[in-house]
Amino acid sequence: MRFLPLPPARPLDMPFLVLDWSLFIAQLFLGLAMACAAYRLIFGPRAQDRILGLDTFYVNAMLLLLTYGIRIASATYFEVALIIALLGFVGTAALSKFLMRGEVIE
Amino acid sequence: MEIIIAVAIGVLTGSGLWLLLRPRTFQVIIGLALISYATNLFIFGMGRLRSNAPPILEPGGSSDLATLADPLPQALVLTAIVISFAMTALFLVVLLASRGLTGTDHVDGRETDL
Amino acid sequence: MWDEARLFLLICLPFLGSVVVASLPRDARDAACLLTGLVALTCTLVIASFYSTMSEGTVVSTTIEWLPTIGLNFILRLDGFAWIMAGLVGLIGFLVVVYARYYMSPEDPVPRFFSFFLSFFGAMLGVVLSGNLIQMVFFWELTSLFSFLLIGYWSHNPGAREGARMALTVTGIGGLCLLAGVLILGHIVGSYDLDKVLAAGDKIRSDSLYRPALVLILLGALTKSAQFPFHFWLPHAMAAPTPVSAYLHSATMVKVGVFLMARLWPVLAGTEPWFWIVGGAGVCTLLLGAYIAIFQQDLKGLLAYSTISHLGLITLMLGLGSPLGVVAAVFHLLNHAIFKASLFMAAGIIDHETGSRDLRRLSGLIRYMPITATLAMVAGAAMAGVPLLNGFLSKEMFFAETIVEHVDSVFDEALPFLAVVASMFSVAYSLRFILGVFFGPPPVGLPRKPHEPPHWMRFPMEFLVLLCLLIGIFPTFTIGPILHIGVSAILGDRLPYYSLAIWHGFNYPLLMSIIAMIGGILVYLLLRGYLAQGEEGPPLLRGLKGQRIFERIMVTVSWKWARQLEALFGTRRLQPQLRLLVFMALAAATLTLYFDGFGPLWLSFAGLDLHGFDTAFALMWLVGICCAVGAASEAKYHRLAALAMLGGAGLATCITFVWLSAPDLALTQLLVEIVTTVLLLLGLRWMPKRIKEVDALTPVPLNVRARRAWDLVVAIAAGTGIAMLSYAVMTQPMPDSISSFFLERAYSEGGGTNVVNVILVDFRGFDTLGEITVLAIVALTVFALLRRFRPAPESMAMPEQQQLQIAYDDAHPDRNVGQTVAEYMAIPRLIMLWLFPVIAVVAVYLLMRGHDLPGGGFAAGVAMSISFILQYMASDTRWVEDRLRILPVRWMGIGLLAATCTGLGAWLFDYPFLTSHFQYLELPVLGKIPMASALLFDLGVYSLVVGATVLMLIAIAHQSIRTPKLPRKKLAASTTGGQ
Amino acid sequence: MRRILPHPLMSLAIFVMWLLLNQSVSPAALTFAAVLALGGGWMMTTLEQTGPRIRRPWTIIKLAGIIFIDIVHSNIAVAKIILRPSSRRGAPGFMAVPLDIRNPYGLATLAIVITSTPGTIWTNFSYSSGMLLIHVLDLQEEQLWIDTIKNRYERRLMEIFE
Amino acid sequence: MTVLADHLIILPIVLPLLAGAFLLLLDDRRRPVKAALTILVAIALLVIAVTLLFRASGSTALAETVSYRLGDWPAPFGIVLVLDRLSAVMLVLTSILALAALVFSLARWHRAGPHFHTLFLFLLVGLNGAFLTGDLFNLFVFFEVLLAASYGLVLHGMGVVRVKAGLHYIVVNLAASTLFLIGVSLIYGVTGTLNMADLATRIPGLNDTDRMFMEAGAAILGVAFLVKAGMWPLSFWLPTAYAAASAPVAAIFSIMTKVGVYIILRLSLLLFGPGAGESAHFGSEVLLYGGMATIAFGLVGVLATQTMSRLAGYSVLVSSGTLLAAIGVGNAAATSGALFYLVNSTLAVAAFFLLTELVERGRDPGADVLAVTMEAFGYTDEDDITEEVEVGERIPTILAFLGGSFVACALLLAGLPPLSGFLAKFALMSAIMDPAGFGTGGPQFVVTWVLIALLILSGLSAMLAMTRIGIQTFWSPLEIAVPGVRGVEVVAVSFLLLLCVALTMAAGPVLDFMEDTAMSLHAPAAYIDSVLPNGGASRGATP
Amino acid sequence: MIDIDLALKDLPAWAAYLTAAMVFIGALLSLIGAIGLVRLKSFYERVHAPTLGATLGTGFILVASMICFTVLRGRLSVHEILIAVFLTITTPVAMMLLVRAALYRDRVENNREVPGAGKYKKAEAAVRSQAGESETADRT
Ligand code: NA
Ligand code: NA
Repeated sequence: MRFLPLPPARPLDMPFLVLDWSLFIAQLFLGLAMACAAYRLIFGPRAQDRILGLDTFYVNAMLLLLTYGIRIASATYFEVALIIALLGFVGTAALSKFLMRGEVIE
Repeated sequence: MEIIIAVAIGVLTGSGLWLLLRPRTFQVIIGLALISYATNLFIFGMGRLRSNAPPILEPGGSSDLATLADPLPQALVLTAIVISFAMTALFLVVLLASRGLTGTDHVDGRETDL
Repeated sequence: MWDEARLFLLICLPFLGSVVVASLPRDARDAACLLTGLVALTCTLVIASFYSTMSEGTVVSTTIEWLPTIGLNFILRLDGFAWIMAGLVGLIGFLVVVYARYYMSPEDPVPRFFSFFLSFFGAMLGVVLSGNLIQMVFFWELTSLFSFLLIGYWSHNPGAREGARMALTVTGIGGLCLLAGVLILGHIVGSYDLDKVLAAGDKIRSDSLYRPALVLILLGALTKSAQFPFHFWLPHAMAAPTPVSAYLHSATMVKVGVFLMARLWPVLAGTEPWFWIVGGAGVCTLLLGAYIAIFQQDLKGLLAYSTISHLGLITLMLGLGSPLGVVAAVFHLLNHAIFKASLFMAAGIIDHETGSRDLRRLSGLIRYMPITATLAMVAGAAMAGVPLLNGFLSKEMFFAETIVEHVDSVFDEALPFLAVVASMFSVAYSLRFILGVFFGPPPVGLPRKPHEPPHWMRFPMEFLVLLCLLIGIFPTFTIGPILHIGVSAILGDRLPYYSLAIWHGFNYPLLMSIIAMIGGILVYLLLRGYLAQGEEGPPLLRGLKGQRIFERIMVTVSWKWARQLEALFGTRRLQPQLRLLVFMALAAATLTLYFDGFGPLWLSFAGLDLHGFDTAFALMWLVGICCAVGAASEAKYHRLAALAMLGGAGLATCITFVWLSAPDLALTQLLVEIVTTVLLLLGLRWMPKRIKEVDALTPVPLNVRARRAWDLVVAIAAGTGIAMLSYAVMTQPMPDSISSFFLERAYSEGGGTNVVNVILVDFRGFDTLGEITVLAIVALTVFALLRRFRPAPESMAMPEQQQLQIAYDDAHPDRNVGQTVAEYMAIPRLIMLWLFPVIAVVAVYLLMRGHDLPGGGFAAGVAMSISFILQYMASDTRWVEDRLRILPVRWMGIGLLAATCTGLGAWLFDYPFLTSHFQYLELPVLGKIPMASALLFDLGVYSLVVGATVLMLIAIAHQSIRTPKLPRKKLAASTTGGQ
Repeated sequence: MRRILPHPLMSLAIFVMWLLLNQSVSPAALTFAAVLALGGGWMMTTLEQTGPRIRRPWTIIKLAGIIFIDIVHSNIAVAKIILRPSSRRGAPGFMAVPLDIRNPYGLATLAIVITSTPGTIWTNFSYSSGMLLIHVLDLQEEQLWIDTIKNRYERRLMEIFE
Repeated sequence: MTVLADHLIILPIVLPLLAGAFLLLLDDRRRPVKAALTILVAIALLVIAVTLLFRASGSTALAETVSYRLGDWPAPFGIVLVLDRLSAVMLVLTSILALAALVFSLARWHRAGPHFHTLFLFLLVGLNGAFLTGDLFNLFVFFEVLLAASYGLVLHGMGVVRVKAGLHYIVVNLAASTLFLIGVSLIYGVTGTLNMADLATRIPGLNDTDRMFMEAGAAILGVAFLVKAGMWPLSFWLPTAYAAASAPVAAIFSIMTKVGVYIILRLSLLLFGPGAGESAHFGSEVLLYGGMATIAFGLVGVLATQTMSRLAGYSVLVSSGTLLAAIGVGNAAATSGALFYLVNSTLAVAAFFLLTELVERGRDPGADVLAVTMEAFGYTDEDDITEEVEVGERIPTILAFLGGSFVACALLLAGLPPLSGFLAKFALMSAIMDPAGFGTGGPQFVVTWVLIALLILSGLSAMLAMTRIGIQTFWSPLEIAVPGVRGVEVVAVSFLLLLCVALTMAAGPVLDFMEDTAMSLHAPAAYIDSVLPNGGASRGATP
Repeated sequence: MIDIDLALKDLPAWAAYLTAAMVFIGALLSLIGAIGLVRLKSFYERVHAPTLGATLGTGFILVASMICFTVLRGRLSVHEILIAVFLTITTPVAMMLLVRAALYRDRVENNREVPGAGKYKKAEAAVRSQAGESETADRT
């Protein structure tokens, strides 16, 4: 993990520091949110809970990517987040339909 | 960061291998998928880890391995992802055919082991 | 030159003849015989034409380079010894052909017989004329092969099959031992050239490898010559047509073994191991064969054991290690061939004309076939060693040799007495043969009325018996020079004084002959009563059937043990194989690291650096890891859960790729993840129900638990191992990589800023071409498999949910059948339909920008295929296919062609395959548009990926509409297609 | 016009989407967006889908505002319930809402709205009976919910789509 | 025309790829057209391969290595194809087998499932690519191409047996492919290159740490190759899968294990030759002992087998073991013997697989078991031997052809005279015994003799098993059903067997050629020079 | 503390504070939603919780992103709207499908908490008898 080298003496820049802390905490929150989602994903108890967990996991992952994009001031995350937003539901929908109909494509 | 990825690779491999050695075809296919994640991460790691340095050139930007992530392992992983996807599909269909013809989802086509 | 040509003729003619004869029609009996006879006669004459050369003691040889680099040249080498052997092979071969003409039934496929015969004939000549030991082994094995075919000629007869197989097995094994021995010999000498080997006797005998070489070579020789304890195959080979027996067991096949021992006598003999092995085997065979021969009821069986015995005699002579022994051996070799061939022919005539070979049924035949009887009697007498016949002379020589001391031992002391006993037996069985068959009361109940055979059938016998007499009476004029040529070729300057006179005065050998003669008659008289009882097999040894023992050993070793070993060291089950594979990989890596000292691996952990440790990232992977472990634990009973958790782990991987600067990977991983989930779900429908409560009722056996524990240990070990390995490498400094080239050239020469994509479509486009080919292949395979997919019976029915919902709709008068699903899908369906072009546009977006930014043909293709699949999910298969004609195979073909042809386009400009080209196109309003051939390539990739993915998914989906669904007809008014 | 632009709404959406995706309004992007927009409409035609007819753009904007406010309110309400379960006044439960709207696009929009609002979720709608089944996290008074849905959303949606 | 000559080296890959892709555009009902086109391509490939062989074996032994830079990128950055004697031989062998198998399949197999021709052509793409490529990851890709096609082909025709065997085959090879990826990436991670020749120039200069990881990568890679090569104990899937495959598929599969052997041979000599510094001769002992274990297991399996097709499968193992052991011996003479053996055994096994199908077509399924039980209980009915009965029944020409071919295969597989099997085995044994290879004293001495004993025993086991089955099949009156055999099938089998005969006749020149090949493999400098004309240009990225 | 890109230093203070606040609120809402996923008792309650993250949570973070990049790059960055639109359209689809499926399952399993529990009993009996019929038909 090698970031751009930091300048030796870093002037105390309040907005920057706040942003830094805020992003740190936001990512921590999102990480915890993913953990919560994973709790349902792993422990269920029922299939619908797991699927719900997975869906939440996807959304939170997307948010994590968005915050990460801000953090690195780059838009390389964008396509992935876009695809999660557009197609992330496909898995959930398929799993749900499987529960309802026993078959994804009839 | 390396330690996180290393542990991830290790756990994915371990879980995948455990499943690979199970008798049910579905366990095997999930195992293969987990192993393929691990493998992809492993290949990726062989180009070393680097944040915020995607190998996408910018006008006037650097085009140096010292500042950009190694693109080659990424290309290799991309190929590996495609191939492992194809193989998952193939294996799925073979296991379905096997289950259909033998009546069991045991990897040996008969109930020999739990 | 002329000599060489004649040598070639000798080798080539039989094989050519064999091919020609084989191509004759099956009923061309006379033509086949004539041709074979001509070949045999020509060869015999050619051999005879070497007489003068041979008598000068010259060695004629010629070499054709075959495999000179490994010392295998085709060398034909004719010296005196080879010459007399070749003469024997040729002459008796010719006579047997004449005999066989009358013997073989017109209903047999005679050309096949003669074809095999000629091949065998050629192989025999090959052995005899070989000037290279490997070449000799080559022909040696050929004799085994063709004798196998000859013995098994009447293959519908189980005895013939078994006899042939046994002969091949025993002599074949021997041949392979011989090969090993010869290899050692060649290794010692540095050449397989017979001349060089013969010249290196001292070197060989003093080499540490002498003993193994000797044992192996002797194994070859003794098995071939049916020496104890390998004698048992020969009597079973009597199932062959009699001409075959007459040829194989008098002059050729079995003589090859003793030929070899004589051939290598100068280099191998004269040592104690030689004496004990060869002498021991010889004397045992001599006695045992003779003893058993007395008690045979089958005429050919008697002759077979007699053959064994006489070969034992020859072997014994060679084993004694004295030059005179060699002379006696060669002399007896010739004599035995002559009288034994005629005796076999006699047996064949009797069999042919009476329909029986059983000594218990045959009797008094002299009345019906006096000439044959006379001939047989003379030959029999020669076999018994009666004076004035050839057998007598060599037997005298044998006796003389036994009384000379060789190695100071009890064995040597006992040798004269053993020789006399064996001779007595020989006299006894000869008497039994003659008296039993030709004298006594007329036979009763024979299948045919006996009479003399046709004259020409008898002719070979007459000729041979004449030889017996001529040699017996005028040895010095007839056989003398020939024998001299033969033995001097073996012994060279070690040739001893010997005399071929009939009368040497009263001496020990004569005394021994007389005792043997009288003793033999007494033995016969004593045993006559016993033999008349007609019991099969000799007393004492009756229970001991070599064949049975052999079969039991063969079956045990080559079948039972082999199966047990196969089961022990192999498996047909998958899990053990995978365990082994994992274990081997783990061991390979661990051992390599271990031998290299492990050091750096520890070092990299010593400096464990948590700088840049990212809590959120770690948290995310904690979740990912839990998902992986969860998937592992739930995959058996909660497949859907495992699938969802697999998705979780996949998502973690995907985010990692974004986090660590690989947006392309993340994109692809994510899309593939989605498709894989749908794919596995499609498959899940056909999997059996697995219910924990039902499955896990029985207590888990201890061995299963142990295996699980072991698997767990292996999995954890492998996981830990690869984690450590990857950590260690990732913390190493990056080596000087070829990647810098790609970064430097991607834009300037590849025309793209997304280096990963430029690598994929340009620098390493060839990989991508292969990769999409894999995808195409897999899609085709999936399609092919599913075309003939047959679901398990319990999966055949419609899923339970659908049955229930249909039944529910059916049971309520206010509801239409299918209403539940229609209501369920109505709104999602509408949204999914609207997403169709949206996703397609995103796919185009990914495709277009791939070269410069994350995206590319593959990601675009998968996205596009998801848009198709979504339609299938939203509506049903029939509805979609009524409206959308997707021809996935077409997409695939076009994609692959496009990608390949883009690569081929470079040829037009004389560049190598896949050389890319790009330039900016100036368009009026639109401005500069980058046009890269790489985009065309990527378009091919895209097309293929769409086709392949859609083909796979749809092929699986189609199974649902293929299987008969009972209530499907009720769904005629189904409203999935709209409200 | 219908033949070239069978689904003007879809085409418009695609046109905008392409520009947004590329973050560009260059001539090349516009041209390509137009091509894709036509293609997108054509793709919808293959699926034999009749597009919605939309009226009263002002109502749309008003509705959007209402929805936004509702979502914000609901977010706060649900967050409260999660953080302090004791603050909940009602009990979770299913309830049926009789609907008059039948336009599929209207229904779809309603479904998205209801589901996107925290605290309510669209479960099932029966065309034959016109009954909508929803699940409500904090169900106090069913009629209040029915009124909200019918008056705030359904009425406006019917104006827009029917 | 000159253009084509320059690009000839890529045609073995591109031609079947194009043809296979084109066939996808044709409807499955136009199978005759597809078949004709495929056969034409196979013939063209044979012609091309032979041309390439001649080019590779030019007058000077070492100077004729040709490299082809894909995309015009210089090695080691782009992918290169490298044609040398060894790869040319493998190409020729592949196209021979392909032609025979395809012709054979015309009788009926090509109708047994959809897209047979495309899959077959793609298999050729994979095989030819694997033989030609000079890049480690590209090798992986071609391995996957050939494996994927082989998965499809092994399942071609379906049925329980095929699917069960195919499942095992696929899982094992998927696991092996994973190892392949791990190995390749590990090697890249410490050496920074994927080009084989470049790797060879970099290995001697590696520091201890990197060397350690590189060797670990090579070891993992080796396990993957050994799975494909069929080394015991990684080979249990092989006999089952090969026996289950349809005849033409099994015939072309006989070169699949050879791909593993080929790459082990190539890489062990290129990367771990004497010039590799501390890594010299890495893994050669594993190959030697593993090869020996494989021979032992193969010969046991040959004896224990109940069916001809399984016997053929185990013969594949024996030949793999022999080759691996010969590579492990590590001298040029052994290598040249091994190459001769490789050609011979591949052709023989392929012919045998084709023949098996023809023979088993006319048999009842239990007959093989009977072959052994009859042997176990023996016969005592010698009284039956009477003249009246002993009249040979009419053996139809077909049976004569099958019998003759069977004998030829038996001789080839057992290494008995007069066919090339004997010469191959002898060449190998004489090379192994050569003091230059093994030395004379110490444990090596024992190893030499154990290896020779194994080679001889393997021949013996083949002889015993083939006799057992042959007698039961061709001589037993129980087996009177004469199978219907098509002309194309006869042509295919005869073609392969006649090539073996030709190999026997021309053994001298062939062995000379193999010796030159072995010499050039043992002195890889020419190979490296051909790929990297500037001598490892990768040091500085700017050429 | 984490490493963030130094380019963010160029952000004016207002934008930095705004971004920080929005990111924080968005993440907090998502976390609350996720906590609800864990804490709430039944599935039908839980299913509401993640909507927080999918609506306002996402909204805040997207706006933060828009502000940040628009200010940083000096040109309008609005493509984040697409994410919002897509998410708004697709998430409900998944939820609707999931809740209805869960409802069906609970009804079949006769779970008293849901309306219409046990209404599939008759259908189940019908399916069973049909299966029995077809089995007997197979046997004869
Ligand atoms: Na008698
Ligand atoms: Na909601």
